[in-house]
Amino acid sequence: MGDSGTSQIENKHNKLGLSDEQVLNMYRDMLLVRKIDERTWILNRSGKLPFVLSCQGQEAAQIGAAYALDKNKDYLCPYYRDAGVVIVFGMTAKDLMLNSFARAEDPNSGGRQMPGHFGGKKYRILSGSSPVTTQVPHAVGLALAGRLEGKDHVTFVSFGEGSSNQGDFHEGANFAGVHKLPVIFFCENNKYAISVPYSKQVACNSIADRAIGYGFPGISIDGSDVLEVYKVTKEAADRARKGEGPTLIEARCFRYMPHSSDDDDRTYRPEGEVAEEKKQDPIHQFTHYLKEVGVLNEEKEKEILKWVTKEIDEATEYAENAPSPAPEDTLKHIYAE
Amino acid sequence: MGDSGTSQIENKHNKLGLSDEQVLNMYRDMLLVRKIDERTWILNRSGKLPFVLSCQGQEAAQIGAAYALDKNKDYLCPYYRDAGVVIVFGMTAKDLMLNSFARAEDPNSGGRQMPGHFGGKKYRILSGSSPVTTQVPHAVGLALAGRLEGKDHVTFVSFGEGSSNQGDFHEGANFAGVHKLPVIFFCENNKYAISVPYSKQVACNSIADRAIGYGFPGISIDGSDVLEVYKVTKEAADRARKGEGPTLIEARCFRYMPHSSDDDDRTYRPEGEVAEEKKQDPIHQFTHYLKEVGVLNEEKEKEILKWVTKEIDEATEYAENAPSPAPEDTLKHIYAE
Amino acid sequence: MTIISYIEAINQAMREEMARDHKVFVLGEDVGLKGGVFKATQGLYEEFGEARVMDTPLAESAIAGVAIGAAAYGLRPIAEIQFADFIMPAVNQIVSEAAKMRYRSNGDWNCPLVIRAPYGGGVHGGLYHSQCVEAMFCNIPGLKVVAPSTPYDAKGLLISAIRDEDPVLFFEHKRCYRFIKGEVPDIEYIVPIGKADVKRKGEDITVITYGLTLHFALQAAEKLEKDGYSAHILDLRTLYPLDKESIVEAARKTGKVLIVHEDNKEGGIGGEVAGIIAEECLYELDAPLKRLCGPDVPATPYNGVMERFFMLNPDKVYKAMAELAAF
Amino acid sequence: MTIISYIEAINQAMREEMARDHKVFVLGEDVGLKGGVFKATQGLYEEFGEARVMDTPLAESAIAGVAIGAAAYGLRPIAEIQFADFIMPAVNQIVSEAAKMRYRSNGDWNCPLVIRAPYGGGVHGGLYHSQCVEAMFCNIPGLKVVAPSTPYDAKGLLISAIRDEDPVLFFEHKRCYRFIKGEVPDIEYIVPIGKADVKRKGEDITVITYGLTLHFALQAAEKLEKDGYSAHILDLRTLYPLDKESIVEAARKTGKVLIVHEDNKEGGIGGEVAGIIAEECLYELDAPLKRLCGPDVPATPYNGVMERFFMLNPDKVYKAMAELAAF
Ligand SMILES: Cc1ncc(C[n+]2csc(CCOP(=O)(O)OP(=O)(O)O)c2C)c(N)n1
Ligand SMILES: Cc1ncc(C[n+]2csc(CCOP(=O)(O)OP(=O)(O)O)c2C)c(N)n1
Ligand SMILES: [Mg+2]
Ligand SMILES: [Mg+2]
Repeated sequence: MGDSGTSQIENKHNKLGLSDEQVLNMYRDMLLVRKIDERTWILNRSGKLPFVLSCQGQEAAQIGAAYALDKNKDYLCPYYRDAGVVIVFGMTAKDLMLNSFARAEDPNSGGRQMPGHFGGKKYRILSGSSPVTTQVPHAVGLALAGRLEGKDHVTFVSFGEGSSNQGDFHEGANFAGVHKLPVIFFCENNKYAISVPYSKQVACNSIADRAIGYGFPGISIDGSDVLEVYKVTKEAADRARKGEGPTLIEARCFRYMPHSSDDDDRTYRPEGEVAEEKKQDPIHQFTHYLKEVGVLNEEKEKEILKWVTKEIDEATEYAENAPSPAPEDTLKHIYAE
Repeated sequence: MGDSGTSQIENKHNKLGLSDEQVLNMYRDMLLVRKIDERTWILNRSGKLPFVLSCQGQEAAQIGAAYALDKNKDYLCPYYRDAGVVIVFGMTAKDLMLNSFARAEDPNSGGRQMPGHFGGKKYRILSGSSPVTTQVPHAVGLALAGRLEGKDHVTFVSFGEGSSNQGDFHEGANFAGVHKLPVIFFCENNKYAISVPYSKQVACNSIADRAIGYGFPGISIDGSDVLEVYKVTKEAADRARKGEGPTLIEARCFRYMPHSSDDDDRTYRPEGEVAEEKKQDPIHQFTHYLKEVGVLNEEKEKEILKWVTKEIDEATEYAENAPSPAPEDTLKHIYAE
Repeated sequence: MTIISYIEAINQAMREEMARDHKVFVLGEDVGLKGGVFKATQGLYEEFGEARVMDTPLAESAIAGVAIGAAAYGLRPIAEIQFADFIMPAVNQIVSEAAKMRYRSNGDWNCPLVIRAPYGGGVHGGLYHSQCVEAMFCNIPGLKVVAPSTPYDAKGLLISAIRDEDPVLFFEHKRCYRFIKGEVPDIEYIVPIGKADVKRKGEDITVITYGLTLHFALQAAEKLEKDGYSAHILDLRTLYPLDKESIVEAARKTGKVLIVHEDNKEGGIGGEVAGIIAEECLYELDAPLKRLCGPDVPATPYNGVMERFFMLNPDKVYKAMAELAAF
Repeated sequence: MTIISYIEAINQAMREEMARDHKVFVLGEDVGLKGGVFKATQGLYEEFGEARVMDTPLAESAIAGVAIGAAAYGLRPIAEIQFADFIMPAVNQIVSEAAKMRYRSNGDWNCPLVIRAPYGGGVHGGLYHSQCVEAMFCNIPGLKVVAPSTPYDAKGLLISAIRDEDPVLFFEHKRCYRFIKGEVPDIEYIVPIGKADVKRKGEDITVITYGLTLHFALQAAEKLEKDGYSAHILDLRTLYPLDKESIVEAARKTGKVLIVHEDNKEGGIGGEVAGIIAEECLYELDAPLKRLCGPDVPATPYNGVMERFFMLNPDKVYKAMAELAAF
């Protein structure tokens, strides 16, 4: 099944302006976040990590979108599953593990927030919170600030499909629409909000249907196709940078794991659903594509996996042994000091 | 210009199932709320009423919609300009004047709320507040309650176009869409939110464009054509009652007066705009139509005007002389007594 | 009497009231098939069906607002806010609408609505799954705010809240859910809203508290007993409007008052309790009034070391009690 | 020194700061062409242009949230909430986001944001254009809450708020806007956030207050002077975090304390002030602490008779002061 070196299918990435090296990096990043994710579940089940939030099934959407942005100037307002987005903007496996272990050195919050609550000024990732969708107006504000300051950055904000029902989505999207601000609204639709399925969250066919009400384009795409996500997000970024305003993208994804390590999805998910969805695993799909077009082979694959495993081993070892904050650090950073 | 008794134009109302008497009642109600409104401005300018909120330019939308409902079972969540809606559901000129004068007998709030904050259990008008759009989820709740109790009432909720930007609009509409609840979302788009024009409030062509994001129909109509409003609202009510779910209606209206008696619209409205819009005055249009189809003539018109004037004179006189609440009444009705 | 957990008590209250009155229904995020993220609504979906145990879209302002509409109609919704931290998007509906519906309509309309929300720290929830948000709502006439600390009170108060003609915010301490067990009558009973409760009688110092910290105070009192001091412990139970008489009576009882709560000190309920005492029985105090509360930081961090620093515990409470007793 | 009104002081502060620092900008409903419903932003649109004086869509959560994003970027937004009553939809953004941004990011990000909101009654605004909502925000570490009572303080504090590195809620009493005039220096000055101010020195009783009621207390003090008692009057100015030292010092000064505020009594700022005094200088009090506040009803009704019943006034304050002085 396509592990020959000769290309059976169309080379899509060159057409999109992506080099072989770039798509291999995308592949590496997808694998990295998948493997980090898997590791955190193991650490959780063995009692070492109290809490895990997972991105499995959404890697293509996250990595594809992040690669379409300019990581030297654009701003991110990610949500809690977006390990794949922040990795592209510079966070390392070590950073993510420090975050999971809530260590003093965690660059996101110094151990103050739960895993997955990303932030880092040096990466232009605005600190996020737990109440969903509050980041949407923030992204609009970052875009507005850029306009006022004569900058040409784009702001990328992501959220789940359930979260698109919060008032803040509506208010933020509308504000951006009225002022034609350079914001990409990126909905990772994994069809569940904890236990509540899509059909009980919304009645529209696609979250992208909401864009017309804000006067900008809305597009629904296959979020398991990393190149498709890259393409559409790149177009949105280009439009935004040219002053043509926001775009709403719905990336149709899967949620392979329970909502979090505290959740048991067997109580509400039809049996076999995940297994069925795994047939479209975004990483397998991309592996297949890369092999078909001759960019990846068994050897290269092993090499990347080896690198990924080493990264994660080292990150885990480092983070596990890194110190916690001092108790009194609890009292710091309430106001400017 | 059409004051002959012979019909020059198509009889629209009979086609809609409205009798001549019904349209005359509609006409009378439109005139009544217009004239009450005019009177309150005079009372304001002469120092007798501290505050006025106006419905001038929106009468056709309000009366047309309200006539399409079943006033013996449907529920209303109106907004502060909806004198025309509540009049149809049973409020009298006296009630409205008692409200304006903030008298103890005011059936809406016993003098506690500003004018235009309607409410009355016996009319099934849920008490409204000042923060805009909060009534939208309430309407959804009233509809849900009806479904749970096996009732077939429809809930009608109205709001301005600016107010459709509040999160509560989004959350309420989405909830109703998911559960296919019998709610009519009625946006009276008068193109201004105080001083802020439509173009700075929203970027969509019509507020009705928002409906698709909630999975139900959205329709934009000429809110100055009372029969058109009746027709479309009736269809929405029929659909709702049949279990086919909500409808969003945008009625394009005019705001002939400043936002309120505290506002001076000359600072932000282009000169001549109102004069231009008055050429499409909904009451003149309807008068014209009724005369053309031979339902109204000079004599009848005078008679109705006379009745309206008398109603308002009596209501004003009564309300002006009605007592205020006792000071200590301030302490009543915080909790069940 | 049967011994059950705090969360079972809450579950029972809902089940029994739903069985008694068809107007009672539950709505919230994940309350249906999943039975709630804490399992507070477990079994209700199966027993009463989807229509009365409703999974809502992820939108708290709608949850509150829809419940208000249904309550105004005459139903008795119990809305679950998944974590008290997430009540913030619903503040406008709660404060501007539910609380003022009766007043603004001159008594014509009312809102017999319960909003349940798990609050408090000590569960590795970090900044946004641990907050004590109750103080924010204890200045809003028209609302009632309840925060039980035992299974008995939780069940009895929740039944009262459901039957109440006005909106009740019902705060459930997450740490109490499975940690606290206690006796609950096998027959129907209620606990009245608005009444504090003496959970321990004593002569030397008075501790006024609620929620999880009540249990810390009770434990600390045992230890203090060995030092020769007896503590009188008042559980506020209802945080708004406060039971002024019981507070004054408890303060008078010993003349030495320690107020304890997990919430931040400044602006917490303790201020109002102190205000009542300072106005009503200042001359009967034998020591300055003391407050032991959470530090004035936004919430407890996720990291365990920091969480322990933030949270009160029986030791910290004991120290404050011993100090006051020795004054 | 020039004599200007309270609202002119606010307008001046914004104008001068916008001229000084291009990072300062204004956003809100009707703040542009119309110059605000109270005219607080009058002239700014003409002077600084549409981009920096931005009419927003009618959505308070977005106003706050967009301002947070812009502030995090490094700009200095001044967001106007048209009436303090309408801050409720923005509570989530203010409490969960602005207040916690610095803390949750371990000091990496911050929010130098000002939210201005006209509050208070006495202007025929009825239930939803009259509320005192400040207490709700005086339990939120990470926020600062300011409520000036004079043009001097209004201008100096607003400038401080704009330059502050953290989010500041700036509550302006509507009745003070045109009713209160006072001297303001012609040269640049600031008033520090976090410091209360003795507005009148006296020996017999201490009044602690803020906002409109400060003026009632000052008037009442004149009358009390004729009865032979002198009142010491402390203006809190900053409501959160409170200036504990000044409160304790003022309480000590006379040993008789009256706390006055327009907001409802239960859960108002007065409770916390009482708590501080009861903890810090209980033994120095010569009379029970007293509070004179708005009644515990949702807000002032629209009807004038009821509004007068609800609102404090110099007479009511005088009576309470005289009673305490005579104690
Ligand atoms: C305001 C708010 N309400 C509730 C929650 C609890 N909660 C956390 S995630 C979640 C579901 C989110 O679903 P979705 O937006 O689809 O994102 P997904 O987790 O599926 O990626 C809920 C209800 C929250 N974090 N914030
Ligand atoms: C939450 C909230 N914010 C602000 C206001 C102040 N306000 C009252 S009416 C209004 C404009 C409403 O415009 P629109 O929705 O278009 O209705 P219209 O008055 O034009 O009929 C504003 C800003 C309010 N009442 N509530
Ligand atoms: Mg989802
Ligand atoms: Mg309008």
